[in-house]
Amino acid sequence: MVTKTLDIQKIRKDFPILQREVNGKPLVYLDNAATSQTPQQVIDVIVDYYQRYNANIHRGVHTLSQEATDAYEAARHKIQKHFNIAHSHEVIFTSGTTQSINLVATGFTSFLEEGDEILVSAMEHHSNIVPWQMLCERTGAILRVIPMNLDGELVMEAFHKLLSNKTKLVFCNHVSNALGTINPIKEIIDAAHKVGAAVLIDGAQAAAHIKADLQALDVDFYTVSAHKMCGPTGVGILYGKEEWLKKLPPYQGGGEMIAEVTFEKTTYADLPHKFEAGTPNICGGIAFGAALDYMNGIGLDVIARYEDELVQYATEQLLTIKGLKIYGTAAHKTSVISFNIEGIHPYDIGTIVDKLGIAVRTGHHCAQPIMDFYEIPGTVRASFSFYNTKEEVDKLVEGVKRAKDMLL
Amino acid sequence: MVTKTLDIQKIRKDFPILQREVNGKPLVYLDNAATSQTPQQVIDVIVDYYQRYNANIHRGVHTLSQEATDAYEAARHKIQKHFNIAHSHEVIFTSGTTQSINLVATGFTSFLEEGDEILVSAMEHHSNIVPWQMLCERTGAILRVIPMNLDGELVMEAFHKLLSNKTKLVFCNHVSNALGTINPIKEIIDAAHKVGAAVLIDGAQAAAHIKADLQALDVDFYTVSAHKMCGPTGVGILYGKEEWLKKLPPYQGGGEMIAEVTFEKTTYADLPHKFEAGTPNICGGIAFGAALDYMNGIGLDVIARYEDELVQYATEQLLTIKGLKIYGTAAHKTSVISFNIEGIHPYDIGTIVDKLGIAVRTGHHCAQPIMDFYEIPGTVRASFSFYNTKEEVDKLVEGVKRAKDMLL
Amino acid sequence: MTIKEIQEDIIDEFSMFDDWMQRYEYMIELGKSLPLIEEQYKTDDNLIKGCQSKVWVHAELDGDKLVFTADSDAIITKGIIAILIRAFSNQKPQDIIDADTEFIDEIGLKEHLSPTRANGLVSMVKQLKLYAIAYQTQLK
Amino acid sequence: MTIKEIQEDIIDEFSMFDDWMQRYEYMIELGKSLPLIEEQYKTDDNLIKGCQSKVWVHAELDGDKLVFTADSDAIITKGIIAILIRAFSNQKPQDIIDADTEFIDEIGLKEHLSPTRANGLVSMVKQLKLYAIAYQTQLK
Ligand SMILES: Cc1ncc(COP(=O)(O)O)c(C=O)c1O
Ligand SMILES: Cc1ncc(COP(=O)(O)O)c(C=O)c1O
Repeated sequence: MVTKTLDIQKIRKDFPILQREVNGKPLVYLDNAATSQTPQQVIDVIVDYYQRYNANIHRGVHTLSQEATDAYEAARHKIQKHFNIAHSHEVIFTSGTTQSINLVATGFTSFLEEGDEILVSAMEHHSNIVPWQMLCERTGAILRVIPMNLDGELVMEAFHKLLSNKTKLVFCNHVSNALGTINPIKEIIDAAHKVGAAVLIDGAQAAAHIKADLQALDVDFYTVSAHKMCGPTGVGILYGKEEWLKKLPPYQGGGEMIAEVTFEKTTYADLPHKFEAGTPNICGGIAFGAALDYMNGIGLDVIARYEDELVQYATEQLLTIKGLKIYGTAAHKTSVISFNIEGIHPYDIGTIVDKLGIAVRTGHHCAQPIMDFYEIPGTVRASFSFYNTKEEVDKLVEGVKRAKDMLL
Repeated sequence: MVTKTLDIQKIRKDFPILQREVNGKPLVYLDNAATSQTPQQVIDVIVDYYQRYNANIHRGVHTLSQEATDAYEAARHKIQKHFNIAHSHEVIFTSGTTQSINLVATGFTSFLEEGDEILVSAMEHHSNIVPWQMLCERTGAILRVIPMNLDGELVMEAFHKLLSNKTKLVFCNHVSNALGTINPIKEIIDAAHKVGAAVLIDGAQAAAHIKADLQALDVDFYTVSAHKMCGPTGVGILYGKEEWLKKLPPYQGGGEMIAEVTFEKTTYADLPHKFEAGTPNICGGIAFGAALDYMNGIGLDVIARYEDELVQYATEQLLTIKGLKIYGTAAHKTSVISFNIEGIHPYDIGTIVDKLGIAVRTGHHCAQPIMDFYEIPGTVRASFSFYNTKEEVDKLVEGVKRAKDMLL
Repeated sequence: MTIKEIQEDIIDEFSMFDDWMQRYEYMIELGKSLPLIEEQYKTDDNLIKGCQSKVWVHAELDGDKLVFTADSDAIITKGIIAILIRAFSNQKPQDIIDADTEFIDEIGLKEHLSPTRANGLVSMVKQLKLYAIAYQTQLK
Repeated sequence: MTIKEIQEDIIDEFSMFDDWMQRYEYMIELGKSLPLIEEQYKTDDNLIKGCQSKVWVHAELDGDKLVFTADSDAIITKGIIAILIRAFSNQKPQDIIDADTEFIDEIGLKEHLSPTRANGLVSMVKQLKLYAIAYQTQLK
């Protein structure tokens, strides 16, 4: 059996940005959890769109419009196939994960009653907390938190105890952006379904690392942002089971999402158009498809194996620094290392290593409840992608050591 | 006094797509009201973004993130300046006009009571009808229609009569996408303010042709889509007066739009962030700024003069075709000619001229109420931009004649 | 004639044309000669969605064969549905269900074959086959 | 010394450094020696928004001069605010209002001058000037 491995030097050539310098040093980009970089193959698709067939889609009779429509719908099919989704109309294009979640949270307004319960994991991104808080305010439903332990793992016994016939919705990320934890979403989905609750899994952070099989997961909703998986900014998807998407009311009103409009009465269009009001991010959708092609060309299993090695190496190396503490030490984790050094503010480390050309993120990573849990102001977060190398990890470790020497 | 004119051959070279062929004929792109084409200068900005400083913005300490933030905020300032807006935080980035309108319509839910009235012009795009219908359903407010005459002009006496202290909101497009009518928005805004109503002007169709001075207009809300003014797909703005934006509740929940998040309570961030949840279309916003630079480099007054000539020429030439009827003959109009030929379905004409390389739009143009008003299934719409030429108009007229000969 | 044979005929006819104009002119002719649907069947139920123009199709059993009539407010659309009806009308439901539509490609109308096309050719074929499935069940 | 003179001094000091590391090390030193704000003034009211780290600034009149004290939980931020305080503290409100901040650029911290920067230098300057405006009114 031949195991495919990854030709890292060839891959790095695909990403023009990796050739640049920052503060006179070669860029070491370790902020992939915030946004991944874009290969030339995807940039080329964007350029080709604007140079050759830019046009508004659907309903257009002319060639440009038909070519753009075909390309946009082909991208929808690529996404469908990638995530093993039953119907292409279960793929709703949105402007990103945040909008995908808001669409569902707004839609559930009429399904919930006072006293209904919504379960949220303790390690969510603000995008997967605030919309539900707003929903609870509108409906009188109650938000209950699935606790986590010090390793950054959900306490599953507590989760099972929280479940009851009052539970209407459970939402949780597939991978935590602040800790890297891979959550046991299959267990969560199955248990939630037993009490009749719907489950939304926020896949924003998982999608670049794990190829989710949405039919096997039997999840009700799944969300993805293209910019976190080699795609462009401003586009993402909401996957929803057909039965849910049929039940949910439309989110925004506008062109494309209607069948008939009179001033007296409007009837809505079929899926997926019902949820896609207005001119979409046409080029973005097409480029999202190209990004999937690119990643599948390498293979998500190959990527995951490579990244796991990298993260393990980085973990070992970083832990050689005295006083360095890693937050998020779950048994199952991927691609993210959040850490602090005793007595040093994460912002200071981030600032110093930036001077060395190393891009890490510092702060609460839009997950304040996690920071509150650990009683810290934030962390330094290094997040890895398949185009990063062990040499870059060494530079990070070197940089953090230097920062520590300067700051303490 | 030297009047600046437009160097059409130089301009056409800026648009790579204008060099392509469709069905073996040089492309004649006359679907600009649906989406405008993108100059190489804007494409270059997009490529530069992904090749050099793609990063998630705000809160990032590292250089890439700061460069991307600076460029994004610089674009906001360009937009502010272009539309003469008082504060840059009154410019809210959205995914386009449709989202901008939905943001306002959703936000007004708590401001309206049963029996309050909302006035809508008879010539709105579905994006400026359906969100308000949904708002009326939520609140019990009543939608009243400002009628239009056969020329496609609003009947202003009727408008003034409809106004009363029950009127809470008036919304109208600046330019009708289906008819080309330029509406008397200053009169509408002033009269509405006298009865204490807020006014939203949908500038989607106007922005490529008229440089609106939003402070002089004293309008409460104004909406624009970048893709209709040489910018990319998937981005637009909502302008809102500070006092309104402060009053309106946030639209979507997520990252960026919060100040503090705990599971108990969340406080929202200041403007504009309150309305910009999640990772925005960063590259899109920056490219939108570049599109404004490009258009201002030519000058919107120069553009308008050139386009007016073109439309007048096209009108005259098209009217030489027997049986051809133009819908939308307002005294003030711009860049759009909607027409039918007696006895021929618009779809048939669109199909035939496409074979000749000519891209026009056919159908109801997301403005069914207008089609109902004229009792027609749709129109053929030729819409012009500053990169179109009289020779292209001649080809259109030629093509329509040929289609007529084949079809009758 | 079987569906396949009729399709061959249509391909033969179209192969005589040199360019799109002749093809479209012929299609327009076909549209004009379409056996019209009776006014009473121009109902919303018989309307096919997904077209820019309106298309009504009515189906009726004649013995064990299915007979289609149709109309459209656009003449090119009418020509397209006329071609489809010529190929599929007066055939057994099962044969209609089994038939392929590659001849569309061969007569130079390939651009109409994408499911996203505004003219709704794909929707029309789907609708004809749906009728066939419905009547097939009825026949059993 | 006037604000301008102090700023010249600061520029002189920083001009001795060859690279960013020395500059930052010096800034860190300055941060460590910052005259600390009294614990009681570390209130939410005195917190400056727009920074990744927390920065508190307190202002008090001493005769006709305004005296600033500050603290931050990040040491580089503390260094930055220390430089600002050195330049602006113990000065008349009107002088603080009139002062410019170009010296920041000249000491090689230009990258911190953009209003969008996460360290909030611009917010800090704004806050110092706001205090000056407030006390200026009070003095009149
Ligand atoms: C007048 C008018 N309003 C609104 C819209 C909707 O804009 P978008 O599809 O970019 O959201 C359009 C675009 O067709 C328009 O022409
Ligand atoms: C786990 C998680 N959820 C949601 C989001 C929000 O995604 P976006 O900002 O693309 O809407 C992110 C991105 O930071 C994330 O990591």
